[in-house]
Amino acid sequence: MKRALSEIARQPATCVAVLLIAAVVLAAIAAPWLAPFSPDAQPFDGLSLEGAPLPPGPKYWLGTDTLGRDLLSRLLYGARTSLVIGLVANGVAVLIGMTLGVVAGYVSGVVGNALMRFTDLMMAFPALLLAIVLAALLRPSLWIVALVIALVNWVQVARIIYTETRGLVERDYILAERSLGAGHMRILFRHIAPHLLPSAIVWGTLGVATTVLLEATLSFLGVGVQPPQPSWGNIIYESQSYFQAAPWLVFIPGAIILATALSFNLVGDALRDLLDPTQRGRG
Amino acid sequence: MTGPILAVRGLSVDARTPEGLRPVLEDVSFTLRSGETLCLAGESGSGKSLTALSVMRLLSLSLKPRSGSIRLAERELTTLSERAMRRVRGGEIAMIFQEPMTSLNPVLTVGAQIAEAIRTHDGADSRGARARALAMLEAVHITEPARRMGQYPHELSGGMRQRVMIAMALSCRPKVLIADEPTTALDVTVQAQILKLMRELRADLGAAILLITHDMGVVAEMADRVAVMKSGRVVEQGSTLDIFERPREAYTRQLLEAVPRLGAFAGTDSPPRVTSAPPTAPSRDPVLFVHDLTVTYGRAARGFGRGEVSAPAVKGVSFELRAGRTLGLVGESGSGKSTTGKAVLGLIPFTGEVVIDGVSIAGLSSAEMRPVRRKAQMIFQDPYASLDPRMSVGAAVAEPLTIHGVGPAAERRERVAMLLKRVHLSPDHASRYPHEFSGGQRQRICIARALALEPRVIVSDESVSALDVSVRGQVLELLLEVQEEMGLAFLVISHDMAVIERMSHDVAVMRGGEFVEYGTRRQVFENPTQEYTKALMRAVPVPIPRRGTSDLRPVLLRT
Amino acid sequence: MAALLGRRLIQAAAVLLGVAIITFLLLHYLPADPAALVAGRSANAQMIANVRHQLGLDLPLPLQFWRYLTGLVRGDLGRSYIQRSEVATLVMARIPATLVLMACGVFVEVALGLTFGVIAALRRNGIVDRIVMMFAFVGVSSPQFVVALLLLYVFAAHLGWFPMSGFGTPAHVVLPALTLGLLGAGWYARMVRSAMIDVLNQDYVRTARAKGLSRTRVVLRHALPNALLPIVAMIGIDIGQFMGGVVVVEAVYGWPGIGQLAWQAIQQADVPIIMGVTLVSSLAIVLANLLADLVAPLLDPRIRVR
Amino acid sequence: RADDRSSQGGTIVVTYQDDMATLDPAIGYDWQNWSMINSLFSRLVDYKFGTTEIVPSLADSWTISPDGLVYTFKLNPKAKFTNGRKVTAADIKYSIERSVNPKTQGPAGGFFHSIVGQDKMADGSATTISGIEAPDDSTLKFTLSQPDATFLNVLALNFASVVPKEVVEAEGADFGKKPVGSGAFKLEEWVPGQRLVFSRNVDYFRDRPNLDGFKVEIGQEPLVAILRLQKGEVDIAGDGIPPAKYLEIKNSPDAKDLIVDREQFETSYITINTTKKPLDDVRVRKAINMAVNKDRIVRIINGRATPANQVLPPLMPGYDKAYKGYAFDVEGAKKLMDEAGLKDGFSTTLYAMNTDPNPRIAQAIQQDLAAIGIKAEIKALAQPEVIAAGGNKDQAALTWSGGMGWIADFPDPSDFYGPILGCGGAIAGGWNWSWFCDKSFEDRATKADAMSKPEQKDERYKIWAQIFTDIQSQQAPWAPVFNERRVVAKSKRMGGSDAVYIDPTRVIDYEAIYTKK
Ligand SMILES: Nc1ncnc2c1ncn2[C@@H]1O[C@H](COP(=O)(O)OP(=O)(O)OP(=O)(O)O)[C@@H](O)[C@H]1O
Ligand SMILES: Nc1ncnc2c1ncn2[C@@H]1O[C@H](COP(=O)(O)OP(=O)(O)OP(=O)(O)O)[C@@H](O)[C@H]1O
Ligand SMILES: [Mg+2]
Ligand SMILES: [Mg+2]
Repeated sequence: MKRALSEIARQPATCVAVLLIAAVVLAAIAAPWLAPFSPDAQPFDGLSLEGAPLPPGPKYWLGTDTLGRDLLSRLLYGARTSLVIGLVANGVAVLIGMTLGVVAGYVSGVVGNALMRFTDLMMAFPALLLAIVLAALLRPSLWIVALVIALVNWVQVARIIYTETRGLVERDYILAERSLGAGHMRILFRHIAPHLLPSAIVWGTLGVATTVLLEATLSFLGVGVQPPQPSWGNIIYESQSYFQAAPWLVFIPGAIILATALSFNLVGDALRDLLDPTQRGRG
Repeated sequence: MTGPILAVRGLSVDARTPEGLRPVLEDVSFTLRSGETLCLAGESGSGKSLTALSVMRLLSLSLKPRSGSIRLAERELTTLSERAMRRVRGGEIAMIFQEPMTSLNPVLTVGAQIAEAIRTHDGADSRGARARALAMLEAVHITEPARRMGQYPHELSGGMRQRVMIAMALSCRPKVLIADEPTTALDVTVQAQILKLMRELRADLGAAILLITHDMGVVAEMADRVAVMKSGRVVEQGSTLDIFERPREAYTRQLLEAVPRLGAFAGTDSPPRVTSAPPTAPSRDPVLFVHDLTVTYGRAARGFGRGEVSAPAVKGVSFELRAGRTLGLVGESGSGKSTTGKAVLGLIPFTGEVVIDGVSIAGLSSAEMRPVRRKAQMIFQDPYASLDPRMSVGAAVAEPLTIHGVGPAAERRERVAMLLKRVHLSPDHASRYPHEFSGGQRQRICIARALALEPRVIVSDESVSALDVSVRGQVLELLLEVQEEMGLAFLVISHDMAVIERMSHDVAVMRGGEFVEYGTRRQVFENPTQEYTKALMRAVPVPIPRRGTSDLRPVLLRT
Repeated sequence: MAALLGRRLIQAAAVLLGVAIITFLLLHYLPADPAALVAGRSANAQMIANVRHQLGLDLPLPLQFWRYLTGLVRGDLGRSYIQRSEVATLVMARIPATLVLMACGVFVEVALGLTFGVIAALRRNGIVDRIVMMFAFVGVSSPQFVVALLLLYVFAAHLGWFPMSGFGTPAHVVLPALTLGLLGAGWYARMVRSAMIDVLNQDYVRTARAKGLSRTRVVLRHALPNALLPIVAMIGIDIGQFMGGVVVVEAVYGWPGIGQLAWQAIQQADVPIIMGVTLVSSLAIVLANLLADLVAPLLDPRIRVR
Repeated sequence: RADDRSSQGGTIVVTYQDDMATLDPAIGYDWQNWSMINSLFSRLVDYKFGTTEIVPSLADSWTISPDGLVYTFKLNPKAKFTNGRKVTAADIKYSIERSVNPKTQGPAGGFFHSIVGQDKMADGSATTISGIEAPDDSTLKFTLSQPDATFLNVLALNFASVVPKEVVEAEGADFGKKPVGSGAFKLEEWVPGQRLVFSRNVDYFRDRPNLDGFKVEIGQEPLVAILRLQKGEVDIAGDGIPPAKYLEIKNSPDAKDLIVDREQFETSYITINTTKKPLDDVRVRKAINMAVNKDRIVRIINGRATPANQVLPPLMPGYDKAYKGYAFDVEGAKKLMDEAGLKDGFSTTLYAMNTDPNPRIAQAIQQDLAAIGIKAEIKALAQPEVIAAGGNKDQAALTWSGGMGWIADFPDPSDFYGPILGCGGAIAGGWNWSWFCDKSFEDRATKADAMSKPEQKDERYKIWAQIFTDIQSQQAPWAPVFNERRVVAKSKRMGGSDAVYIDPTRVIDYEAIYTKK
């Protein structure tokens, strides 16, 4: 642990990233206290007389959206939704992908094959459709959208992990483990899974931004968070066509999503190096 | 003779490490005359390869030359422009690498790779280049050269690949040929051929050879002069005869002693004892009994259910092994040694009968296998590959205990400490990771792991061939030691006759998946019945300098 | 080889059937009543019932599916509820455009991905590497709609280098392909980079350099082909991920492809079209993967079936 | 304006986002194809451009029997289909029957309900409509089951367009893709997903249209369409100006040349499901009416509408100027909620279409309702799903009609009653999403429609006005929010009065618009 901290301390970029993530998490938790306005309040003076959103100013620091709501407050509250999506949903997706990929790669033969075919099917399957139907059948909620995203995003990961696993199982030390009488579970989780961590981290962090944006598409189709509940994704989505008339509505949330995702990416890389003992004392 | 073709003076190289620059080469100097062979000898990690790479200016970025001069004829290479240097590489100085398996590009045909070299340097057109490539393949006595041109590396045997490497290296008639352990990865028989080939070619082309090896046998066979390296320095330099007959440095002597001499133990039935432990009374019933073992790969669905049924890798092998005794399994690469080893431990599907300590393991479920596994363990060829790089050494050694739920964590920790001591490592190494150890140490770790469960049988697959001579001796000692103290039965797999001779009571010679000869060590070594066995023994390089260049031994078996 | 191909084809068919079944079920639960939509605003119960019968929506579900399948075999995808013309023709009319777009998109993606991936790998951990990876990341994480509009404003509306929308001339495809490619390029750059770093540490690269080859030749002829192996498999997977992007890009640039058709059909609950588009895109994805599997051996002699 | 002189000829470019549904007059029933179908085909009677005044078209003249039950038309002999054949009375009979025929799967059937025998045709028990007779090629006679003041309007609908039987039978279901009519234009080319090209019908029997033709480009994102329009690549952006671009255009110097902004027969409203607790309580419905802050909603859509206080739009005959509806009065609303015993409110759902600006408006409404303790969960879905929800008695409680707002098929108040407030529409899959069905009003409605004599016109309108006013003031099944004005963006070179770009009945008068000299 101490090592971890010192390692991170050595890379300023990573420090910044960690701080930024901390800030975002804090914002999500403390939104009610930090937000200058209620995220849903549509004050009459939130729009110009013509009904145009207000640019950043003394009263509304980051400006208002097309309903005259305070952008800052919405971003603060939106962090809650988007963190759940970007971390939980995305995380679950990676988890499913890894598990299936690893198993499919480890148990060659019928089972592995079947699993890969299933992956193919999921890959060929129109996810949006599933989303729409779910939207209509279930009461839309953050967790539904998380579910859908997880269902959609694991496929690629599974594919990648699968190929990697196939490479690993040929390795000598796996054979050594078997000669020691290690069970499959042990080999899978103690000796193969750890080696997949790097790719898992890479895909996980790359997924943060994409899922946050995907969530917006889904909300538009009626799945998941419904208005007025804010999420970074749908803040952009709602007003993406305004990017000329009201650039702040697109570029501020965009920048925040990007920054957050980038931070996770940086931390992820740092983490990867930390968790990899073979990196120790290497240049 | 004229002045030296290659002269290295005061070459020093630093390695960039997180802790800063660490010298890896210190003031290395030597000269090389055309037509002569200089051997760089020395243990692993002594800086041999780095020296070679420095000459080629191919050091990886993490390495930084500090000082020194490298002159090729009149030209100073260290200050040469990259373009000019490119003309030198392959054109005037060519290099052969240690690993023929990985040194050729898997997606290009052999022909293309050789022709490429020719075109870059002699600006020949593609047809001309291919013609000369073919000629080179003929020159290195490869079978069916025309066909090889169109083949890919993976379709060739190790020996062939090394021949291709040589053909490629010599294709532009370089003035200097640097060969970095050209034969270490090869069988004795193949090694003999490659060495012969190099001698011939040197004679034909009059190229100077800088040969890197840690095998004094090879040195004796090839070198005119020798430079002995140790931890980045040349400690001794001189004519081969002087080095062998009047070594000045203790280190040099140590190297020479470490070299196993075939026939050193002639006239004894069992390997000389290394401990004072009372000899275990040879029990009647075998710890390992194998009858009519046959293994065929490719049955089980591999990859996407692909996998053509191949010819059996092991056919009808039978033998038995009693406590405290060792069976040596020798044979050329691909003869089925490892397969046999894996099969008797039930690591791969097989047919026939295998009985370990009274239990027949044929068709046991992995659950039923567990108890048996405690009795039989394996030590692999490549210690690094057979250790999980992400697992601390302590955990690795404790692994078998954990798997078989032996004792509480605390007790295990003690066992691990004890085991590490047992293999002459210090217990506080437990928290380190494999990549932080030397080859020899890694192999010790593997041995400790194998011993953890106090097995009755140990299969050791090429356990020492990856180590260099000095270390090799120690590991062998260790194995014998534990055998005598614990009354273990060993199945020792090696293609190195010397190792087999040193270790075993009985010897089986394998070829094409079958035992061609099987008997006590004495029988097999002192009057081999099979021509093949004789060939194997003859092929072992003898660490006695050869005078003149005429070839004493007939070279057998073309690859 | 043939055997392998045969098996994969069968698997592909199975996958498609699976997709068909699931999609059909989902669409059945789509909370919109086609009959009512078709019958229009001023219809009475009687008329709606008539239409429902006409459309065969009053049959039991399995029978409906069976009908659909049998139609499918005859290459008949049914008729659109809204457009009233044959789905097959509608979809076919759209396929070329989308194929062009995708081909160009993949090209951009791979071209950019390779170039920058290789550059990053050669300069690894250097400033160039950092910057390239940074941009790769931005590419991956930007909302495509905005990217599309930005490109359109800058290069079409203001600079007028390219037409703003439509289809036909090469000039038309540039911006859409670019938009579509930029996103994926990020992924590729990343993967190519790591693959390249791997390969560059291989012995045979050292051998190539020892031969005295120029750096570019070493990279292009020896390193790259080996680094490509894992990428090819990715391209197969990618087509699936593309679909989403295609919808957005086609909408913004008025590109007459499947994506627009699909999106509109979804917005109008035009079940037969959704069905058809789904099947076609699934087919595309399956074929793409199949192709990847078949191309891999060409690139890598080691996995050629002998 | 000086330069605004009609120049004969010229072709223009029109853009839409969605693909053209169909050009079959018996089926086509949406914003996009309505005006094109209208220009491809001709009907017995038509409207004077930009007005609601009925004028002869295929019919040179007609007579109405005193009892208002028999209409007899004399056809224009010059009328020809674009395939060269003369238009006969039989064609018209066939065409209307086709519209009613269930096999056509068209939306039109209901409009012809007053013709004798329509019902039999509609339920498939008859193959012809007995109430339509063509004694000779140039005479057509309709017999009605009861007097119908709007009958001529019905005959002016696209659904009454004349189609050539032989072509229809040849093309079958693809007639909508290869239409043949007798209108001002004919379809030259249709590239699915890309464009439709229309050209002037050279032997059109009425005076030739100004344009030589027009090209409809589809799949055009509205934002981009506007950009292209500004660059002069596009002449009419059919989808109007997206909210994101509206203010920019409106405040640009050449706005007056680019924007046509005109009232239409439209009302956007919130339907309140009168069968769902607690909305079955009229006090709650009134409270909702009072709670909605219409001014703010209008501001949200940049003032592109005028707050509405009643069902009928101001243009519509029968609009009750005296009636002021429910004023915005949160306190009053709260009081009503108290009386209804809902002091601490209730929660419900509000359905809305998912295209901008409707989700935003829905959120504004949501906020307003919250102010009186009604917690409305928003379901923003695609149009078909909203329609399905609304047309399902126990699903949608509140529905925001925006984007699907009711636009009259013809300028008569009755059109705002039948399908959306009458019992006829209160069926599964129907459009009466308030599920408001009140016998007394039904009777008053039928009575009103029976007054078909021209001289009864004004009286009839008065009665209708009373009906709607009473519905709102007594039952309040709707919360009317605003009457949206239609905004069309056209290039500077386009000429013609605003009325022909936003025609009350045709949307765009392709026959009347022209390019300036
Ligand atoms: N790229 C590198 N970065 C840092 N140190 C290195 C690097 N390559 C080699 N070394 C160190 O330099 C020393 C000499 O390495 P070298 O490969 O020359 O040994 P060698 O004599 O060739 O051994 P072997 O017989 O195993 O090939 C070793 O201690 C090694 O750890
Ligand atoms: N996993 C495998 N799948 C298919 N064939 C294999 C496999 N492993 C080995 N073989 C084949 O079985 C034969 C025996 O291989 P084996 O590894 O036992 O030889 P070996 O004597 O151990 O050689 P070496 O001395 O190089 O280790 C060889 O022809 C080899 O190609
Ligand atoms: Mg070396
Ligand atoms: Mg072996």
